[in-house]
Amino acid sequence: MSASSVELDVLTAKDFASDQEVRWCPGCGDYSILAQIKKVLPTLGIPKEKYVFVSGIGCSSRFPYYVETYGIHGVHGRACAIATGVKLANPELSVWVATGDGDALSIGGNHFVHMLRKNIGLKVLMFNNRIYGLTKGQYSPTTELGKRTKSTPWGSVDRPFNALSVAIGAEATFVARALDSDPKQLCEVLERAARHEGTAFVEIYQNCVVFNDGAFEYSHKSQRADNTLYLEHGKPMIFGKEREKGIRLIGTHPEVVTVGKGGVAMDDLLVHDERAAEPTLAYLLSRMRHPEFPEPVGVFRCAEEKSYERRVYEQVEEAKKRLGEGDLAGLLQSGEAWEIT
Amino acid sequence: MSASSVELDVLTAKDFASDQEVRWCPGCGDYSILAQIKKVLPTLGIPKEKYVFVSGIGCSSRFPYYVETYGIHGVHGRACAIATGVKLANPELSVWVATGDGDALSIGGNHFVHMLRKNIGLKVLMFNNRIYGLTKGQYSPTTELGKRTKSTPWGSVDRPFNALSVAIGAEATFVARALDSDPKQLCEVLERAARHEGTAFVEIYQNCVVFNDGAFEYSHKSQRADNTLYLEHGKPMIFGKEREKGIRLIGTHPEVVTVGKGGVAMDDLLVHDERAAEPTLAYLLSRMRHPEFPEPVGVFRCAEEKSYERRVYEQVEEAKKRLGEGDLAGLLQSGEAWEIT
Amino acid sequence: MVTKTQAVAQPIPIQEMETVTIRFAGDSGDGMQLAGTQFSNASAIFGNDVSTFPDFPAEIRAPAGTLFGVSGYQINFSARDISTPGDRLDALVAMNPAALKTNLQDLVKGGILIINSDAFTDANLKKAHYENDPLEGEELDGYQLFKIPITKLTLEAVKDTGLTNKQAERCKNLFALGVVCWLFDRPLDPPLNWIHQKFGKTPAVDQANTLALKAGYAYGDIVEIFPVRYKVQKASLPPGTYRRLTGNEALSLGLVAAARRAGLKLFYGSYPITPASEVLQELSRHKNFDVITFQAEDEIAAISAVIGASFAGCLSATGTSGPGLDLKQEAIGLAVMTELPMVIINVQRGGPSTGLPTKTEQSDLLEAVCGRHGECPLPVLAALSPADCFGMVFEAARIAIKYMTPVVLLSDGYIANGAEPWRIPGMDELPGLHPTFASAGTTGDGFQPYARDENLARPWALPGTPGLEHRVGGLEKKDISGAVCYEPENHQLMTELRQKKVEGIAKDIPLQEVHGPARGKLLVLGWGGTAGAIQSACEAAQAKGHDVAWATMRYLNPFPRNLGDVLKSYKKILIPELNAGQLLTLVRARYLVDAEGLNKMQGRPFLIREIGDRIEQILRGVSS
Amino acid sequence: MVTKTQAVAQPIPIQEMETVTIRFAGDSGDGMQLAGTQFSNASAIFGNDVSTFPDFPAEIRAPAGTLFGVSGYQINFSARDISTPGDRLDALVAMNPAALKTNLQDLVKGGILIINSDAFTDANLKKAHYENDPLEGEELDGYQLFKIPITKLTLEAVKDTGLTNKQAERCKNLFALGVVCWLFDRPLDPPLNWIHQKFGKTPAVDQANTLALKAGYAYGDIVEIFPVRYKVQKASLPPGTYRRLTGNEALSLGLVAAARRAGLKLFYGSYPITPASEVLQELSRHKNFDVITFQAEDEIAAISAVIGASFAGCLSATGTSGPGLDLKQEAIGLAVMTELPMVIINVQRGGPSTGLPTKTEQSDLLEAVCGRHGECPLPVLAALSPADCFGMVFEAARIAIKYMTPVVLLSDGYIANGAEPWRIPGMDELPGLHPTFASAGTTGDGFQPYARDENLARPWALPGTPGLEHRVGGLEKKDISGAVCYEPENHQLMTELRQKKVEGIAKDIPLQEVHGPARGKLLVLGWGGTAGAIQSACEAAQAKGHDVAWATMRYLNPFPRNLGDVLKSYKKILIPELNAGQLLTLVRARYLVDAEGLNKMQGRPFLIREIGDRIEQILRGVSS
Ligand SMILES: Cc1ncc(C[n+]2csc(CCOP(=O)(O)OP(=O)(O)O)c2C)c(N)n1
Ligand SMILES: Cc1ncc(C[n+]2csc(CCOP(=O)(O)OP(=O)(O)O)c2C)c(N)n1
Ligand code: SF4
Ligand code: SF4
Ligand SMILES: [Mg+2]
Ligand SMILES: [Mg+2]
Repeated sequence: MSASSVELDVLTAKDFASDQEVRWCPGCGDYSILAQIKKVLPTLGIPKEKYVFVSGIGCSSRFPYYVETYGIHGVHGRACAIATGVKLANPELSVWVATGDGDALSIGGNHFVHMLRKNIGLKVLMFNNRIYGLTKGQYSPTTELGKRTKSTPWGSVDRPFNALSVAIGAEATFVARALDSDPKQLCEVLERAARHEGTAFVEIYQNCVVFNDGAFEYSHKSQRADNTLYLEHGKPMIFGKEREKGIRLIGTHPEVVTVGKGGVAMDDLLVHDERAAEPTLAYLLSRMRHPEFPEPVGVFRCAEEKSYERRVYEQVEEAKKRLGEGDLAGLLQSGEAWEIT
Repeated sequence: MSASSVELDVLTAKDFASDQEVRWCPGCGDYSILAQIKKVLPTLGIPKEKYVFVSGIGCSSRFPYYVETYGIHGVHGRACAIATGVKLANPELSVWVATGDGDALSIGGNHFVHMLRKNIGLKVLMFNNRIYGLTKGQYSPTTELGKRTKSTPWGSVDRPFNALSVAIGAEATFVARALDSDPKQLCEVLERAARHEGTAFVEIYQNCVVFNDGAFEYSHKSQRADNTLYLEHGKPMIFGKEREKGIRLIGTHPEVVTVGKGGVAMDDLLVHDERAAEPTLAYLLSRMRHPEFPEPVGVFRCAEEKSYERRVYEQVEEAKKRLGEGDLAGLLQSGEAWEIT
Repeated sequence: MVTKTQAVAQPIPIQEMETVTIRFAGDSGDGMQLAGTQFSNASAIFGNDVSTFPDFPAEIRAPAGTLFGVSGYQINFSARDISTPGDRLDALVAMNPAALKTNLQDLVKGGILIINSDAFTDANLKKAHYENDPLEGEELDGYQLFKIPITKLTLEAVKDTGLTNKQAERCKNLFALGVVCWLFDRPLDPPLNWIHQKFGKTPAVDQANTLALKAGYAYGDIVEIFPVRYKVQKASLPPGTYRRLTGNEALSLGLVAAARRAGLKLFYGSYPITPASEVLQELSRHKNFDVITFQAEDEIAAISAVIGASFAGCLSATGTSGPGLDLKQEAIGLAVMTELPMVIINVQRGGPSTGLPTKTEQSDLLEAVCGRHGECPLPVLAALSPADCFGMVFEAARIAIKYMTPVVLLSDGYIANGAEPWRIPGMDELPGLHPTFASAGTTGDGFQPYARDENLARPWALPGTPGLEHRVGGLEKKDISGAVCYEPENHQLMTELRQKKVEGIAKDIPLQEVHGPARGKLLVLGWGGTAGAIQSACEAAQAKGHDVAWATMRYLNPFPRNLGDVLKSYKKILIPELNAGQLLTLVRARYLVDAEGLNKMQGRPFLIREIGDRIEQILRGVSS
Repeated sequence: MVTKTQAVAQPIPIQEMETVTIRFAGDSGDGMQLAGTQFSNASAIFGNDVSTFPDFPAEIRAPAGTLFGVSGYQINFSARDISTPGDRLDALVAMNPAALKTNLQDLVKGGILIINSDAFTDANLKKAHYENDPLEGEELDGYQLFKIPITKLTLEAVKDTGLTNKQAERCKNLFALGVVCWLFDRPLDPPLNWIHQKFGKTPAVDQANTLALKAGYAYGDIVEIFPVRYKVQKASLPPGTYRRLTGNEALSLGLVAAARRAGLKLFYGSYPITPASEVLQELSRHKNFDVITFQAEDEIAAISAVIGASFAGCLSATGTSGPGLDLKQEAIGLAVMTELPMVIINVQRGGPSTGLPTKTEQSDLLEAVCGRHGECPLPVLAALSPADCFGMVFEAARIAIKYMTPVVLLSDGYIANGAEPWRIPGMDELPGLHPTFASAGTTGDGFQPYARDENLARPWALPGTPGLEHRVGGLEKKDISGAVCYEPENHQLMTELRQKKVEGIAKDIPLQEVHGPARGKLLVLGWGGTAGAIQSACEAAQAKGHDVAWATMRYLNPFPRNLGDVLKSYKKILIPELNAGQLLTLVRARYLVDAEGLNKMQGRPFLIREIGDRIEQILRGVSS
C-alpha cells in the first residue's frame, strides 16, 4: 500500500483500498458503489495520487476514507464547494464528490446548482437513499409525499425534488442515473462521467437497509426490465422483459406504448439524444417516474461545453499575454508614485 | 395613513404608500415595480393589514420599506425562508417576497428552490437586473458570459442561470416573467400571481441605470414586439410587429416561423398550455432566449396543486381528529408514570 | 437440568445496598440501549432515584463484534437523591468480547461481571483484539464472574414461538435484562408492559420477548451461580406522579407546555443534527397541540423561518448542535436587531468542527454569548440535568416573550440522552406566560414599534392587526419609531439599549444559590451538565468536613446579580468545565477573580472523583 | 469681468500652516469622492503626510439634494507625521445646502467655508430642511464664507467642448478642486495627469475636466475674494518611493506579494460585501500574477473553496465583513481541524445584523477569537492603518503557512476606504515565505499527516504527490496518524495540541511596543483602526508633559508575550475601542487587570479629542 503509484504501470482495485475499516451497516448499498469505484478508477489511466475524493457529512460522505487517494471529508452540504476549490487550484487533479441526497440537495443545494451552472469539472456521485441515514432516519428532499419517517410521524407533506430535474434546471451538462443494484450499468455510467469535461452528475439509487429498506425495489433485478428504461444515445427508447414496450412523444408528453400494438411501429418511438442543443429532452425524461413510467437510467444528457476551470485558466493566460507575466516590483510601484529623498 | 383599513371599503394605491422616502437611484426600474404593486394590492380584496412583504438585502430588497403594510427587511438571501415562517405561522396573511437576482439566486438559491418544491403560498417577485446593485456592480448569477463588471474586469467566465429553468427544475407550480418597462403586462402578471395557491414566482426584468443600464433594451417598447412573445393560455404562440411570426415545435425543439410563409399555417403553431400535466413545455419556453428567439413573457406555468401550508394545517386537523385537541396535563402524564407518596 | 424444586430448597440471601451502578454493554445490534432503558424504568417505577448515561458509537450499525461498535447504557439507581450516572460500575453485563474489552476498566474490583459466554468465539475474540480468551486466563480473577450461555438459553426459551433463528437471537437482551432484574430484585411488570405495548400487534415477537425476559429472571432464581441478591430501597423523593424523561424529551414537553401556557401556536423550525434531532422528532408527534414542526433545508432556513413565525405571532423555537449554531449566527443577529422572541436550543457535542458528534462537551458557551458580529447581546441559559430541561426551556420562553428577545438555551449530549425521574408538575405549578400584543387602540396616534416598556421590551404587533402596519429589519433603527437610521448618536443609544435590556433581566432571575458555607476556603462553580458531578463531589467533601461550597449556574447571561458577591466570599474558586475554560473566561473578565479551571475534553462527563480529587488537592494547598 | 492683469497687480499673501484638514461635501452625484482623492493625491505627491476619511451614504445614488444623500471626503495633510484624518475641519467645501447642513458642525470657528451658491435654490433648501437661506442670515457669521457660483462658472468654462449641459455640470467638482488647489498651493499636475489617463479616449470629456480644473484654479488666482493663501510644507518622511494606498488596496497587494514570495498561486474566494468588496475587485485585475479569483455564490462557498484550494496547495484567502464572517464560522472550524493554511480577512462594519453597512466599527473581535463551536483556536491579527494592511496581510500569510493554520486578519471600514502614503518596499525588504511541502522521500515508511514539526505544524502534502495519499476531515483525528479517532484521551490531547500550536506563535511575533514611560500612571491600549487616534491623543498629552504611555496592538491572539508585564507597569489602563469593550474583556480575563474602556459605537472613528479628554479626566482622577 505504501508503494508509490508512479512505479506501478497497472493499478488494480486493491490499490484503491485504504487501510480504514469500512463502517457502513451490513447490507448497505454504499458497499456496491465503493466496489464499482474501486473497479473503475484503475482503468482510467490516471495515477492514484491524482485522484481527490471530497464529501460532506452523511453515511455516504464517509466514502473518501475508504479510497486510497487524497480526500477531504468536509462539513455537511459543502462538498461541491470544497471540491470546486480543489479543482480550480489544480485542474490536473481528477476530483470526485461523494454526497447524499441530504448533503447535496438539502443543506448543500445551493452549492450543487452553482457548481452545475458553472460547469466545474467534478464527478459528482449522489447516493440517493431518500432518507437521512447518518442522523437515523429523518426524511430528505427526495422522500416521497406521505412517507412516515422519524420526523414525519404523520407522513411527509413535502413534495420531493426530482434530483435530475433540478440538475437540468441548473444548466447541467452531464446528467445520469445509476443503480447500486446494477453494478455493470453503474460501472458504465461512472466511466462516462469520468470522461466528461465539465460537471458530471450521477444520481445513484442506493438502498439504506436500516432506515428506508426497499425504496428502490422496483428497480431490482427481477423487476428491472419493466420498471426502468435503459437510455442509449441515438437508440429508440425500448424497455420491458421482452423489449416489447417503448416511449412515444405526444407534443411534449411521453407515453408508454407497446410496439406492434395499435399500429405503433419502432419508428414511432422517441430516439434518445444526449447531445441535443437544449436539454428539453433530458428534462422530459427526468419527469418519467415509477410507476406511471419506467424510470430512465443511464446518461440523460452529455453536452460538450468548456469547463469552468478551463475558462479560468484561459483568462489567466490571456492576462499574461496582454500584461506580461506578473512582476511584483512593477505592481507595487503601479499607480501614481512619487519620490521622497 | 393612520386610519385603520377595516373602516375603509375601497383602498387605493395611496393607502399603500409608506412614510419612508424612496431611496433608489433616479431612473431605477424598481420605481415602476413599486408603482404597479401599489396599483394591484388595493384591487385584491385583501385588507391592508393582512399583507406582509419580506425581503433580503439588495436595492430591490428595500421594497418593504416603501409599502404601508407589515414587512421584514431580512438578511441577505433569506427572504424566502423568513417568508415561509410567516406564512406557516399564519396562512391567512398574503405574504409577498421582494428579492433580487443575487438575493434569490446566489446566496439565497437554496431557500428559493426548497420554497418552490414545497409550494409554499408566497408571491415571489425577483427583480432581475443581472447585477449586484447595492454592492455597486459586481456580476450576479444571471449576468451574461463574457460581461465585464467590477469583479470581472476580464469578462465573466460563469455561465448564467436561467431563473425560470431553475424554478421549473425545482417543481415550481407558477412561473411567470414580466418587464419593468411594460406596466400593464406587469400588473396582469402580478394579479395572476396573487391568485395562485402555492408559490407564485415572477421574474421581473429590471433596469439598473447605474450598473447595468440597457440590459433589457431589446424588450423595451420600440423593440418589444419582435423580441418578446406574449404567452396566453390556449392560444398559439405569435409575435412580431405585424403578429406575423410564430413558434413551431420540431421534436422537442422550438423554431421561429413566419405564418403564411413556407406553408406554415396558424394551426402548425405551438399552443400555450399553462396547466400541462408535466412542466416540460414551460421548461422548453424558458430556454428560448434573445436574440435566437423572442423571449416569452407572461405566465409560463400555472398548475393547481395544494399549497404546503394547507397540507400542514390539514395534518394538524387530522391529528386533532385522531388524538383530540391537545391536553397538556395528559401529555405530561403520558408514557409510564408512577406515584410516589 | 436444574429444576425448580432444587432451587427453592436453598433461598438466596438478599444484601441491601444504598446505590448501585450497572452497565449493559454489547454490540450496537444487541439492544443494549433498550435493556438499559427498561432496567432504569423498572428501577424508577420501583421508587429509586435514577440517573442514566447511554453511550453509543457514531456508526449507525457498526460491523458486529468490533471494538468501535460497542454500545453501552449505564444506570445509577439509589435509595437516596443522586445526581450522576455514577463513576464506577458495581456490575457490568458484557454481551461479547469487544464489550468486555472496552468496559472492564470501569468495573470496581470485586464487582459483578455477567458475560454471554456464547459470544466468546475465536472470531469475536480476534475482532476484539484478544490474543487469548479472557474467560480462560487470570485476567478476570478480581471480579465476581458469571459466565452465562445467554444466546443458547434465549434460543431455547423462545423456540416454540415460530421466530427465525435470527429473530429469536434478538431477544437475548431481554434474557440478560431478566437475569439482572432478578439479581437486583426489580419488578418485571414495567418491562412486560412495555413489551406488550410495543409488540402487541405481532404476537410471536411479543411472546418471544416475554419468554426471554422471564427465562432470564427464572435463570437467576433457579441456577445457583449467584451467591447473593441485592436490594436497593426506595428513595425518599418528594411525593407526586413521576415519569422518566431524557433531556430531549423534556425540551419537547417544555416547549409544548410554554406554548400552551402562553396561548400561542408553537412553531419549531429545525434541521436534524445529533444530538438534537429527537426534539424535532418528538414535537412532530404532537400536532394536535397546534404544534407546527418545520424540517427546513438547513439551519439557516430553520432559524429564518422561526424569525418569520415569531413576527407573525407564534411561540417560536429552533434547536441544533454546534455546527448548526455557527450557521444560525447571522440570522440570530437579525433576531436581536428586530427584537423578536424565540428560543434557540443548542445541544452541545464534542467539537471543534464535526468533532465527536455523538459525545458530550460544554464548549459552545463563549460562542453563545459572543459568537456574532457586532455588539449583539442575548440571554443565555443552561439546563443542569435531563429533567431540568423542562423548566429551563419554559423559562427561556418566558424571558423571550417578556423581553422580546431571542434566548439561547444550552443543553449537551449527556443531558440530551441521559434520563432521570421527573415529578410531573400540576397545571397550577406552571406559570402562565402572558404575551401582550399591541393593539391599535392602545398605541395612540402612530404605532411606534421601537417604543419600550419598563423592561425595555418593544411591542409585539401582529400582522393582521389593522393600524399597526410596520417594518422591521437588520439595519440600525431609530429609537422609538424604528425607522432606518444612520445617525451616529442613535446607534450608540440603540446599542446601549439592547445591552441594557439584556442586562436588566438580571433583576428577574433567581439569585445564585450556594450550597455550603456562605464564605470560606473553596467554592466549586459550574454550569449546565456538570452540575450533578459537582454536587456529588462537593457533598462528599462536605460530608468529610471539608470547607467547600458549591454553586451550579443556569443563568450565564446575564449573570445572577449576587454572583460577584458570592465569588468574593471564597479564597479559591474552582470551575470544572467540559471545555478549556469558557465560564472561567467570562467570570474572570467580569469579576477579576483568579478562579481556576478543571478542564476535561474527552467527550465524556466528569467523574465525581475527578472533581473530588481536585477539591482535596486544593484544600491540601496543592496548586494546579 | 475680472481680468488677469488686475489680479497680478495685487499679490495675495501666503500663510504657512503645519497641518490642515479639509472636507469636500456634496451630493452623491457631485463627485466629491473623486475631488477628495485627487486633492489627497496632489498633497501626498507634493510631499505632505496625508490621511483621509471618505464617508458616503448607504444608498447607491440617493435622490439629489437630500440630507441622507450627502457624500463627504476628508483629507488631513501635514508637514509632520500624522495618523488620523483630523478631528475638526479647517476648511469645508459644501456643494449644496444639504452638504452645508450636515457638515457645518465639524468646521472650526473661523474656518474657511467654500460654497456653491448656485445650488442654494428654494427646492434644495427645502430638501435640506432649511427654513431660510443660510447664506442670507447670520448663521454663518463666524466663518470665512466664500460664496462661489460654481455651477455657472463651470458651465461657462467648458461651454466650447460640445458637452451637453448635464455632462458639463458634472465637471463642477473639478472646478471646486481647482479653487482649493489654488488656495492651498497644490500642484495641478497630479489631477491633470489623472484626467488625461482616465478620459484620454474621450477628448471632449478630457478637455472639459481640464478646463474646469484650470478655471477653478484661475478663479482663485484672479478673483480677489480670498485674502490669503495657505501653504503646508513637505513632511520629513523617510526617503523612498511612495504611493497612496487605501486599506483594501493594501490588502490586495499584500496578498499578491505574499503569494509571489511563497512561490504559490493565490486563490481568493469571496462574496461581495461592503466594505470588503474592493479586495475581490482589485485582485481580479491581477490574473497575470497567477491569481485565481472566485466570486462564490455565498460566503460559505467562498471559504469552502478556499479550504479546497489550500488542500491543493494554493496560498488561499477569503475576505468578508461581519455578516459574512458569521456564515463562514462552521467552515473555519473545519479549517482549524484539518490544519490548513489560509488568510481570512474581516473588514468590520457597524453591527449587529445588517447594522450600518457603510460605517466603521471594531465589534467583531470577540467573534474572531471565539465565535465557533467547540474549542477552536486560531491566530487573530489586526491592521492599524490603511498602509499597515499590506504588512499585516503578508504577516498573516506567513503565520498561516508556517503554522498550518487559518489566520483571521481584522480591518475595518475606516481603514478599508481611508488612504495614506505608503513607502513601497524594495523586493529585498519582503521576506521570503517558505512553504515546505511533504514529499514521499522525507517521511519514511507511512505518511503521517498529523505528525508535527517543532512549531507543532503538521505537514502540507499536495494531491498529486505519489505516496502521500491521505484524508483529512472534521471528525477528531488520531494524533500523528490523523485517522478518525473517538478515544477520550486522544481528544483531550488533540484539543490541547491545537491550543498550544496557536499559543506557541507568541514566540514568533514582536513584543508589544510601548511609546512613552515604561511604567507610570496611565497606559492607553488599543488595537486596529483606533491606533491613529490613540497615538495622536497620547502624543499630544505627552507633549503637555502628562505621564501617559500608549500601545497599539496588531496581535490579538495570541497576545504578545510581554503584554502581561506591560499592563502591570501602569496604575491605570484605558482601552478605547469602537465597540462595547471587546479587547477589554480579553485583557481582563487573561491578566486580571482592572482596565477601563472608552467605548464609541457611532459608526465613526474616534476623534483625537475624545480620547484626549478622557486621558485628561483620568489623570485628574475623575473616574469614568
Ligand atoms: C451543519 C450540520 N447540520 C446537520 C448535520 C447533521 N447531519 C449529518 S449527515 C445529515 C444528513 C445525511 O443525509 P444524506 O446526505 O442523505 O446522507 P446519508 O446518511 O443518507 O448517506 C445530517 C442532517 C451536520 N453534521 N452538520
Ligand atoms: C451575508 C451577506 N453577504 C453579502 C452581503 C452584501 N450584499 C448586499 S446586497 C448584495 C447583492 C445584491 O444583489 P441583488 O440581490 O441582485 O439586488 P440588487 O441590489 O441588484 O437589487 C450583496 C452581495 C450582505 N449584505 N450579507
Ligand atoms: S444507515 Fe443506511 S445509508 Fe447509513 S450505512 Fe446504514 S444502511 Fe447505509
Ligand atoms: S444601483 Fe441600480 S438597482 Fe440599485 S437603486 Fe440604483 S439603479 Fe436601482
Ligand atoms: Mg440519504
Ligand atoms: Mg440584482
